[in-house]
Amino acid sequence: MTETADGVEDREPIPEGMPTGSDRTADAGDDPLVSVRELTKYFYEHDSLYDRLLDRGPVSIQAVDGISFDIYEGETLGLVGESGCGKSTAGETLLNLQEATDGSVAFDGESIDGIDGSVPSSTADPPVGVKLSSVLLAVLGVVAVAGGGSVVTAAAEYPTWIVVLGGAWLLHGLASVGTAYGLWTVEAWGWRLATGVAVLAVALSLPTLSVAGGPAGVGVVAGLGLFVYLLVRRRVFITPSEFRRRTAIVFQDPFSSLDPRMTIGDVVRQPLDVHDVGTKEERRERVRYLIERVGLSADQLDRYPSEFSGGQRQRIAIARALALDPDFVVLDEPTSALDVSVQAQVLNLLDELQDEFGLTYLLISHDLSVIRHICDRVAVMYLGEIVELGDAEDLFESPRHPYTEVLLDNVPRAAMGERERDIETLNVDVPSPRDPPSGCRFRTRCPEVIPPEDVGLEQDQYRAVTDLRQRIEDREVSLRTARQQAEDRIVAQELADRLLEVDLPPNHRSYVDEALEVLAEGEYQDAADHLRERYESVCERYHPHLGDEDHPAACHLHGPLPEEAEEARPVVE
Amino acid sequence: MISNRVKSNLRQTFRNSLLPKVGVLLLATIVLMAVFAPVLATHDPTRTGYFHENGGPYPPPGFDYTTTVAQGGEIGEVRITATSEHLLGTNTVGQDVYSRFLYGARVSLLVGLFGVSLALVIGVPFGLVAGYYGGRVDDGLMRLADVMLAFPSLVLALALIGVFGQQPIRIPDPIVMGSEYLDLGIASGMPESIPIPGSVTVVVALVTWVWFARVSRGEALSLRNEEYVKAAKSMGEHNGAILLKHVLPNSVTPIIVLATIQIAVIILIEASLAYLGFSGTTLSWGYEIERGQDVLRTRPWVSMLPGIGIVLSVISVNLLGDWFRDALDPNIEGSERGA
Amino acid sequence: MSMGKFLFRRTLQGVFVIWGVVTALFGMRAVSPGDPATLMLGQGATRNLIERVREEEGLNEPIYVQYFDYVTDLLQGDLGYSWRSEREVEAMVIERIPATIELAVAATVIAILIAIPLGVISATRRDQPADYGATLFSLLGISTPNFWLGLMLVLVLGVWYGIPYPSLGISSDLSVRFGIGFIDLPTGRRGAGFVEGLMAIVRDGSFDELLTWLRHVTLPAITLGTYFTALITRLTRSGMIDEIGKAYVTATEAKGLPGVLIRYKHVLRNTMIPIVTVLGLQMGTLMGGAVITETVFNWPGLGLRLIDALSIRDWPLMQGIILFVALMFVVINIVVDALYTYLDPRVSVE
Amino acid sequence: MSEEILRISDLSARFFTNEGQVNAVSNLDLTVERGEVFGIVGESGSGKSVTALSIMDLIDSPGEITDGRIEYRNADLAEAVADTHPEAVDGEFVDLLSIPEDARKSLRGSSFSMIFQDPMSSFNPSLTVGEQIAEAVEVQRRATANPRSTKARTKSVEYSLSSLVLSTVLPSRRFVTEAGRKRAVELLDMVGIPDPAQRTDEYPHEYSGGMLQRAMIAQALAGEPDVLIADEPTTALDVTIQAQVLDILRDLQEETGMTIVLITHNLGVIARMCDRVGVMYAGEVVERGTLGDIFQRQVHPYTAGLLGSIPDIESVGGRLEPIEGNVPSLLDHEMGDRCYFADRCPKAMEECLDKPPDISAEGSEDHVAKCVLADHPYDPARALPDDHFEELTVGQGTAGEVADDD
Repeated sequence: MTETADGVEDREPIPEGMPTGSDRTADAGDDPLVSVRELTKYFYEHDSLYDRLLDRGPVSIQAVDGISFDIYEGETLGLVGESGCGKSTAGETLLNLQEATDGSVAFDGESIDGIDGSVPSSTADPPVGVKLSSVLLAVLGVVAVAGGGSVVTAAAEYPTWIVVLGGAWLLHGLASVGTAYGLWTVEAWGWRLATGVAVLAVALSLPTLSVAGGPAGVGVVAGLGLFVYLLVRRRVFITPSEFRRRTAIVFQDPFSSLDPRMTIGDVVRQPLDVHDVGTKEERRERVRYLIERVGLSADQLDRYPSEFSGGQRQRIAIARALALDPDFVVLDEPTSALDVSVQAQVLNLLDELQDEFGLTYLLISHDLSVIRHICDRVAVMYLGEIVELGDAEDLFESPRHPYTEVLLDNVPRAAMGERERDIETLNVDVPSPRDPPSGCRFRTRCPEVIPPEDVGLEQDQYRAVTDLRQRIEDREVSLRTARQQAEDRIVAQELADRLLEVDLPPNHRSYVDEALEVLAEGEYQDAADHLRERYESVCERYHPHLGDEDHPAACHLHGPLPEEAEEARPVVE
Repeated sequence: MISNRVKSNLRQTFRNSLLPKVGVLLLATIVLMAVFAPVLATHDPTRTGYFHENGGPYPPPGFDYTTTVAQGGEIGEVRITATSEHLLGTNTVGQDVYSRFLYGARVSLLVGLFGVSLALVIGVPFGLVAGYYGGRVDDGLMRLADVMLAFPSLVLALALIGVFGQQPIRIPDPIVMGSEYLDLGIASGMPESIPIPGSVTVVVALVTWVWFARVSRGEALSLRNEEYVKAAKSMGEHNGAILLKHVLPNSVTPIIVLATIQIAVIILIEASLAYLGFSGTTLSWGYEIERGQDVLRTRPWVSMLPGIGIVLSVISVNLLGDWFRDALDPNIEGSERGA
Repeated sequence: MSMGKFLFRRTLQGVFVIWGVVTALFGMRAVSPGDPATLMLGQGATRNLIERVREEEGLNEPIYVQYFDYVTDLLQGDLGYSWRSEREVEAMVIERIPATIELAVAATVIAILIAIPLGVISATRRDQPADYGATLFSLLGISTPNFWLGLMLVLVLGVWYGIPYPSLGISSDLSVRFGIGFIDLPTGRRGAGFVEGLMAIVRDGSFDELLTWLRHVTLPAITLGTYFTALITRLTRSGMIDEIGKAYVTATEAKGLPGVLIRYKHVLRNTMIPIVTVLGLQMGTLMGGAVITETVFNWPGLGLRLIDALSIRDWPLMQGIILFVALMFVVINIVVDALYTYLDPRVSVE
Repeated sequence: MSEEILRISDLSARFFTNEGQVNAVSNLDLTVERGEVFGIVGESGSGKSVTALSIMDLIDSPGEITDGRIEYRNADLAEAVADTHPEAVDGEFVDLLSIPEDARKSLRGSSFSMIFQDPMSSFNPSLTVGEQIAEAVEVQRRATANPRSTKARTKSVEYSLSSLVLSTVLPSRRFVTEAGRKRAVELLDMVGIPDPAQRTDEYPHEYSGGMLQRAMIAQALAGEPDVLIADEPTTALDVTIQAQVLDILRDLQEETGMTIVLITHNLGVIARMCDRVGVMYAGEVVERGTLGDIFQRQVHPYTAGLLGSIPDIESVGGRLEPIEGNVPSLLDHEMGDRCYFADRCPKAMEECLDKPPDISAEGSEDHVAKCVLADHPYDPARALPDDHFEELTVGQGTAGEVADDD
């Protein structure tokens, strides 16, 4: 945020010591507003009843695989990556719009996992822990009712209350079991109800302790136990409602993010209605204010979304997100569906609103220019993992991960001289998240794979051999075609002609040929093993981790190599 | 519930093509006919014995026939001609065909309407919940649907009739004087209540609900991934409220289209059941066709007229369904617009 | 996944469906009014006899024992005995299968032969007279109840225009059922004569029998097939119109490919993919239609037998027939799915 | 190098929709030179795709080319149609809109070919990629297999229904021959698809988006076209894949010397690929010139606005300078008789309201702009008041969608 632009005057003065605004994180001791740890989201395929009968394990799609990052108050964190890298899933899981498979998210220091009301998805079995705890909950419910029942006999003043509440409690326990087994979902009221019941059970049992003795004691203990248990299990000290109030999201598609059957006034008012904020008049005022603030006319409140253009709809979506005056907003590709001129308007608007409302943003985008334009810090995602995380300035000026480098390099610049700029392109496609590569996930495309020591091949030759092995491993080589094409020549020879696109030094060539001969026999596994023996890279064996330094990159070229490979660390040209 | 855009599409399609106009006109006629059957009818449709003095039923114009009679010990041939008293003749038991035609429309339409309503009430909530929540509820629904589909609907209907029996429900007729609950008293001399095949209505709903469940499930399944549903989540709206506020209103369009088409299907099933003698009421076009079948060669009109009634009412409903689909299906609109 | 595994999976799925059907049928019988023993023995039976039969048939057992017995019997291929004729249900079902299949196949063949060309013509000459004609035809086709259609065909062709149709002369106004079909057919043959017709050709080169069969089958097949012809015409038309609007068709035009290839090799092929599925699902309707058509024409198939069984509440026979029909439906749909994977490469056998 | 191959003048295309007449393209003028990459850039609804489809003669009902000439330099064609349609011929140029439809269609594949935005939906999902490319090869093989008669040059390839039916039993009657398949493999190899011999038997869904886009390029090259029209070829692709595809297009263009008309909304892609550029707005080319003319010496405020809207990846930006307002309505009755950009233009003056401005040269003859500023400098005194268009802009939001060409 250097002062290069004209429009600075309507912005907050830039605080001292913040030349780029990007090192707010440097305020040591500042607790993050949002803290994500090992967040994981898998989707499951082949998860129907029949699949289970046929005993085929569900296939997992590892959309998000253990990402961790912090977002500090007032900053904008960018999450950038290509389509299918899991960035949008990460954003939705973070807001608990999809159930996380694993990991935790803390908002303002308080854990938010387990909030009811996430969009249910047909996942595999719930974790054993959830199952157990729900059974436990149900048992506790029974015990509490039994306790409550004896209280009834002892102190006849409260019979109806206790029986009704005990019954409700029991129902809730059953409901939780149902939820755990995916039969239905409990709304947030379930949690509230159960907590209320626990408190009431204790309150009702206590006075009768002297009268009923043992049974009432069971009631008190069970009630207290349940209450503690609920708190522990949920770890929710921030209520779901408060969390929803303090967070918001803006989606990519302005045509699907507004219900076509609601007027835009209703759309913007909806969050206020849900949380029952203010009087009718106050709500109307708030809606008018918001609509005008995002640059539309309050006269248009009665119109339907279809009467607006993409950019205008995105403004409405932004107004809706701001209705409850949230602290944290996830912006999921907010400008990707817009034309450039409109994109610029929306970006400016977001920028102004951030200062005005004191917002913290998580900006998810595939567009590196947009990311650079408004983000303070940036996380780069590849195949469900964060591969690099750093200050925007640092990351764009001196990327450390080869993927980030390629990504930055490949963006065409709208400037003269772009035709002459040399670009390094990747020639391999993104692997499937169903079966991500071992070790470093980028290794199948990486231009800087670390070859085994002393292999003596150029990077492109090494690349060719690795690609060849990859295809053999994936069974992507059709021997039938090769046999047809070979006609009277040797099949292995034909395979080499077809599959090897660079010349190899003789000793390597003969080694590869050996493997191809094995392949020609139809022994895929053996051929792949043969090649792996000599050409396996450290990138393939060990998964690189994101360090915890200032600007970490998950790459073996940087972070410390796994110990076993330490001595084998080669020099890369 | 219906958005302006949908309305304008409906208008546009109606204006631009002939078939919807024909359908609406036809359906309006049939509905009016059914509603005002007691007014329009010339005879009590249940009264039998309107025979020619020589014993045969009256033919409608153009269907005069000769029959043999014993007259004073002699056997002679008598020609029986149409009479203005019975515009469309009488049937084999001597009931007025025209009056029964009008009342038949009532039965067909009422069974269609009630049957579809019942199927909607069963199918839509089930489908929406299954599609929205997914998981085991959904799995269960789909398996149930598989089983339901393995029964041919007519065969299932027949089997269910075996279970429920053939219970007609008598509905008081407000048009007729002396009717029990609401007496508009426009007509007199007609039955004060009409029997509609009650178990058939339940059975057709049980046979067709699964289609509503399937369609609304599909809608809910796709709508739950719509961003406005996610947005509602993100502001803390509960699932139940989302189902009512967002999912249901936005699935209405395809459900309406399906309901219209299913009315046509139900009218046909009802006619078939009545034809096979399983409906429990004789006041039905299908039953009338069966009745005329045995005398098809000599008294063809008995079967012909009710058949025409069925065809016209089913066509009109189908035309309406086509109109809705053409107007409301976004795919079709998209392909017209593509540049 | 290989084709074998796919078929295994689908068969397993089918077994579950059939189990569901069996359970549903059992449940219906259990809740249906009327004492089975009484139904079995007729009104005149003594209390003692009824009680003995109840005991023998296990009707006094608790419901879950009855269910278990029923399913066990079915698993052993025992469909039980007809309550009325006391013949084995299995035999009663099997002897009626060929005739129904002959009728259904004939109807399907007629439907496909007429409907697809009609649908293509209708879609490619949109808003021209041919299209209007086809639209009107298909609208009438899906709106006409087939029993009435059958009667009207007989009336118009046979009675008014005097086109000779088997057995028209035999029936009289007073016959209980308007017998048009098989009163003049010799008894003791399988099906309605198609196999015999073929055999006669092989045996002594005579086409007479096959022609006789053809004369018998024509009207019933048209009656049963009209709805399908209309349905497929509509599906083909709207499917083609949808498909023509897709981007790949524009891309194919941009290649300069001749129109015939675009229309048939590309568009029609892709149109057929969803139609095949619909046809599989509509097999149920075909079976339902067959019940009616067989009743109208006295066609000696399963449908006629089902109606007979229903009218005298012969549950074992009814269950046997419905079970067979469900089985047919499941098998046909497995075949359709296999066909689907062949037609649409996107749907791998997974 | 500066031989013109395509001359489009005064082209107008209209769509007759339920809402009214949409002027998707209005009085469009541009020329494309042989061997260059000509870029057309614009936002959605600016008419750039309709322009491409017009050249290919792929505009379907309810759209129609209502006016103008599309002249294509092809001596053979000119000679072939000179007798029957003399009015269409101008030297070596032939006006494509005045020759019979069949002749126009015969140019598809061999003279013009096209690649589309979304490769997944532009291939038939139920035929193998190889088969579909071989079809394109076959069309050209059959066209050139005939003796070079007049007829052969102006008639599209014939293939009758009976041949199609026969081909189901007689492999020799199939449209696609073995030679065609072989060529398809070569083409796939040319665009850098690894192991093309095997890939040719795979179906589109087995390809990734980037691969399929390359396959589409291969298909477009089957007829060795003079002009390749690429309609948003990389919009549906990720950055890394986009770089691959652009690379291939560039290499192929250098190798074969074909002409490319590249349509995109991405100015980065334009900068990377193009020699000359036309900027489209509301169905018109508002400015065209060399890359330098557009990026450095632009005259039209829209061009400047477009450039100012892009966040820069090279430096941390402050505020962007977007064009205010929304994409205008292209409905005929809402367009008015003025410069269509005036309502969003920061430099709108009174004369902008008179009538749509003429195209006028600026600097070189090649650099032209449809703007009064090309002739007069900006005069703040005659500037329109800020709220001049206020009442007009409210509620015209859907306009852009009506003729959405993406």
